[in-house]
Amino acid sequence: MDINKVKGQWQKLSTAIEDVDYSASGYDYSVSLERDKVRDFAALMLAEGFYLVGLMAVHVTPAIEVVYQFAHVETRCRVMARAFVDEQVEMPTISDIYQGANWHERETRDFHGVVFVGHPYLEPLILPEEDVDLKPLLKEEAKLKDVAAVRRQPPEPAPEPKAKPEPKPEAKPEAVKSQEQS
Amino acid sequence: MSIDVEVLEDSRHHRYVLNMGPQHPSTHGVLRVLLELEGEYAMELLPVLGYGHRCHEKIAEFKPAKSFMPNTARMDYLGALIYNQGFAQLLEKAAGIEVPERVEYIRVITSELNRIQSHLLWYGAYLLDLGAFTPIMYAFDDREHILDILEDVTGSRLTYCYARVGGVSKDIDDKFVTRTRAFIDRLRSRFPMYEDLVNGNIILQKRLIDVGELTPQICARYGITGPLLRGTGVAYDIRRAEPYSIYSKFDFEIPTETKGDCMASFLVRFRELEQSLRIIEQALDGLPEGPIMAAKVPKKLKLPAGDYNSSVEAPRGELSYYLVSDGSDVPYRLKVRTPSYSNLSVVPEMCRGMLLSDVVSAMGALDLVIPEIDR
Amino acid sequence: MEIFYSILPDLIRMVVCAVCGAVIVFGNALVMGYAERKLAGHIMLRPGPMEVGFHGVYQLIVDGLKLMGKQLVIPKNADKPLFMLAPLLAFAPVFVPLLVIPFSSKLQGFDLDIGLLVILALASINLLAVLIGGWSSNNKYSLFGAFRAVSQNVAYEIPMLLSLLSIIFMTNTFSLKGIVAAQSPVWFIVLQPLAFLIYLVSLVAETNRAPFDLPEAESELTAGFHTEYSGMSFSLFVLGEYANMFIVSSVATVFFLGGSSGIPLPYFEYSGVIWFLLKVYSLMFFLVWIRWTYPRTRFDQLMNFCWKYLIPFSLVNLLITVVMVKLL
Amino acid sequence: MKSYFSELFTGGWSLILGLKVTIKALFSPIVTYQYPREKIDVTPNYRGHIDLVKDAESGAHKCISCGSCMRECPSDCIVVEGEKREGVKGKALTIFTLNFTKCSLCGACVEVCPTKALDYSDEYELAGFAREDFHYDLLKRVEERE
Repeated sequence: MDINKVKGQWQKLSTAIEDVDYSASGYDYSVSLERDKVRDFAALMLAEGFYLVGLMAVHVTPAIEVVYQFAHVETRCRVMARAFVDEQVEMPTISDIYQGANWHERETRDFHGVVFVGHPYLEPLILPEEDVDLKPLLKEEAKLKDVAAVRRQPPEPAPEPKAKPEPKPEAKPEAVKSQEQS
Repeated sequence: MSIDVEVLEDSRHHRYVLNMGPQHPSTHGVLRVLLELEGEYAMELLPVLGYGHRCHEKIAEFKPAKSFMPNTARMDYLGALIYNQGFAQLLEKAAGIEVPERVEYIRVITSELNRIQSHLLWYGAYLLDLGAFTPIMYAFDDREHILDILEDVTGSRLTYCYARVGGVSKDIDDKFVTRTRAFIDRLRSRFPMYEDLVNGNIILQKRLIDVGELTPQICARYGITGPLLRGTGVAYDIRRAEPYSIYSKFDFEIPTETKGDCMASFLVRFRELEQSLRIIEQALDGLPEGPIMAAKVPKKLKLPAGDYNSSVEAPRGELSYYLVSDGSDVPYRLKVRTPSYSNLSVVPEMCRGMLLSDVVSAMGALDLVIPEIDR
Repeated sequence: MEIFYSILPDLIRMVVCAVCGAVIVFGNALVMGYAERKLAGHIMLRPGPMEVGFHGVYQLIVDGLKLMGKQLVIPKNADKPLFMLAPLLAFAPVFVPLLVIPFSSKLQGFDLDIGLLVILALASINLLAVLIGGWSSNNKYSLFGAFRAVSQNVAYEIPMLLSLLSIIFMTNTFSLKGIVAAQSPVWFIVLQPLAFLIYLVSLVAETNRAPFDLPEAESELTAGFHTEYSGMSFSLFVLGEYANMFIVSSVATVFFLGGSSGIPLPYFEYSGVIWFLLKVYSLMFFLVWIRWTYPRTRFDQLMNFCWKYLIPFSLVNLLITVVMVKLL
Repeated sequence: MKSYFSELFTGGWSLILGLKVTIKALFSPIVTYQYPREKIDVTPNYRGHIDLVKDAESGAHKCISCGSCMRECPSDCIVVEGEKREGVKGKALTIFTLNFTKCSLCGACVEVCPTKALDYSDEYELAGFAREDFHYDLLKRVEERE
């Protein structure tokens, strides 16, 4: 598994790849994906021998961001693949590729309400049946932040006191973020 | 060896559903498994979770990051010090705090003692599932020594809150060192007894060999890590793959087996006891003097915006904290990836077609701690 | 009236035997229950019962009273008559074999010449009680326990009979007194060591104990067939199990360890009884010792061990015995 | 055929080894404490519920009712109130209650206290019939203590 070949394949699938300093953030690569590229990305990662560490959703303004974490067994390589949910809060499932994702997706639906299309048994896993639309981990309006607010600020010496970023509706959130980052 | 009884299409009508749990002697905690049995063969299994859910991740979004430390110990009470260490490292990585050398040594020693204590409890409880009542008493006899040693320095016996951001709450003294060395010799002298009484026993071997076989491919698809993955021959241990803290300084092997069945993960955990003892010995020899708290730890710990991940080797597998911070001292989102969660998700595929007593021994081999699954 | 006088000695003998049987059953249950908890404790490096009386001597009496005081809980849609019948069936047939066992040369209830058949016939009634108990308590786990008990006891009945049969061939009498007498020069354990081993293993399986305690496997079936029983019915099951253990190990003593033969103690005329009880309780100690050492076997391994190992060995042993008896 | 017998003998030998271990254990001494009869000596570093420390020379508690422990506690178990009294510098403590049912013994209050007025007690035999048994009034406790 040599990393450059894999990164080449990522290039075709993803919109932005960012090499991250492991000692500062704890993972190596941050890959931003289109929503419909998630399944091919998962298939590619399984073929390369990565295992699925976890799947987590973060509630930010434009849309809920689902983060897939992969890691490799032989060489140290931790990858965070990020994808935004569409307007109907849906996401294609990868539970037929990574069966481990089955439970992660059910739990994310419990807590964030992200419906995973194509999931074989999308029943509540952790919460009881009657709390299906409780969605506890969604933020209230006051605390909701924009996706830029939770991104690593480029390390300029003194980050100016950040005015409260009013949530500007972005048409294509990843496109804007990727130019500014890469 | 999952017995592949060829299931006729219309045979589903003479199956019946058996409810194992949430109060059941061999599910370690409130786990309920719905079994669809045909005779004694479990054809379908459906673990039902959530009985022990306390929404730790929601609590993390209301309090300052560093006051979440006691919650980490309540997630996996058997590896509490390792969970504390993982969370402390996460905040130190986020805030960029350098930890003095002595603290790293203390954390490694207490974590390895915690790992041994967790393996000993698993050892006793697993044999209780298999019907042997005596070994749990011998294992608990050894485990009590560790609890006394750790109680002396941390103040509690199970749910520790010992690590602080940038250090530990109390220093270890010579009494701790001498008692730990005495414990190491005592446990080493007990290994032959365990070999005779349990590991060599033909009844136990028959119960464990060829039961619940896993392969590296299944482990990759389900995200299984820890002794189960090492039982299938993959020497993947976060202490060696992504050396955090000062594990790169110690030489210890990663015990692995090849078959990946219950006996494999059983022997891997048993040999890990010896490796942890070696780590503790080397750490005690190299214990430096020095402060036990980092120099400047801000009272209001502001975590710079961004997301951080900290992975640690818990007794059951890989534990990862994923923190998304928006610059304030309250985490925006904290996700805890616990090993038993993924290890348990393989049960429906692994235990299909098994006998009921094999389902019990296969699930015992997963070394489950239910509170860390439900979080 | 003469009829009455003529059968009076037998009548008295029957009453005395019945009383002695009850004393043995309850006494053995108290002694064995206490011994098992004390031994289990010390094996596990803990002292066992210490609270009631010196070293917990009265523990079992207090337990008995507690169990008697407990409410008899009958599950809602359990099969009530059968549910109540099962404990009686487990406890009652245990008295009859005690009449036949020769505690010493002179101390025996009735010296029937079909002694062994009486014991074996009544030993299988205990199996019936387990089945009825498991079925009638309308609980999936106890149903499991009942079915396991049936196939286990039936399977292990065969090697048990075959190993005893090889002894019967040597003594060609079923009466236990005759068998004890036939062992005067040398015990049968010396002549038939293999039969003794087979019998020992099947006696452990017959009483559902130790590595073969699948019918009441705590960790899988939450106590198997007597899950729903509480109070006195549960204690009847336990009494039946201990008494059954006593009978089966006394049969082993009679057949293999020379019954009550041993160096006659100087001034005690009934020294045979002491030797007999010594041997029986040493066998029982062995049963308790096994129980706290081994894990539980899996059900199909249990069956494989019986059909593939015990039965072939006992058949071969029987063959050799027959040939040897023919030659000598 | 050979494995048929070899498995029997190796298995039999492993069983006998197991018996040897348990018989040795049968005659080795007991390691357990008879708890209600024998008391276990708890280490002084044991973390029981928090208690106000009695100052050696002045004989009173050292709390200046600044309330930093109340703010620091993650589960809001501590209630501290003080009032201005003339002739007393700073605020005099009037109420100091601890709701031990919610306390997770994290030790944040003990570490944050500026005057080191709080410390862990070593009570571990806590049994009560009502939740209120664990609402401790530390001020009263420190005065009652001799």
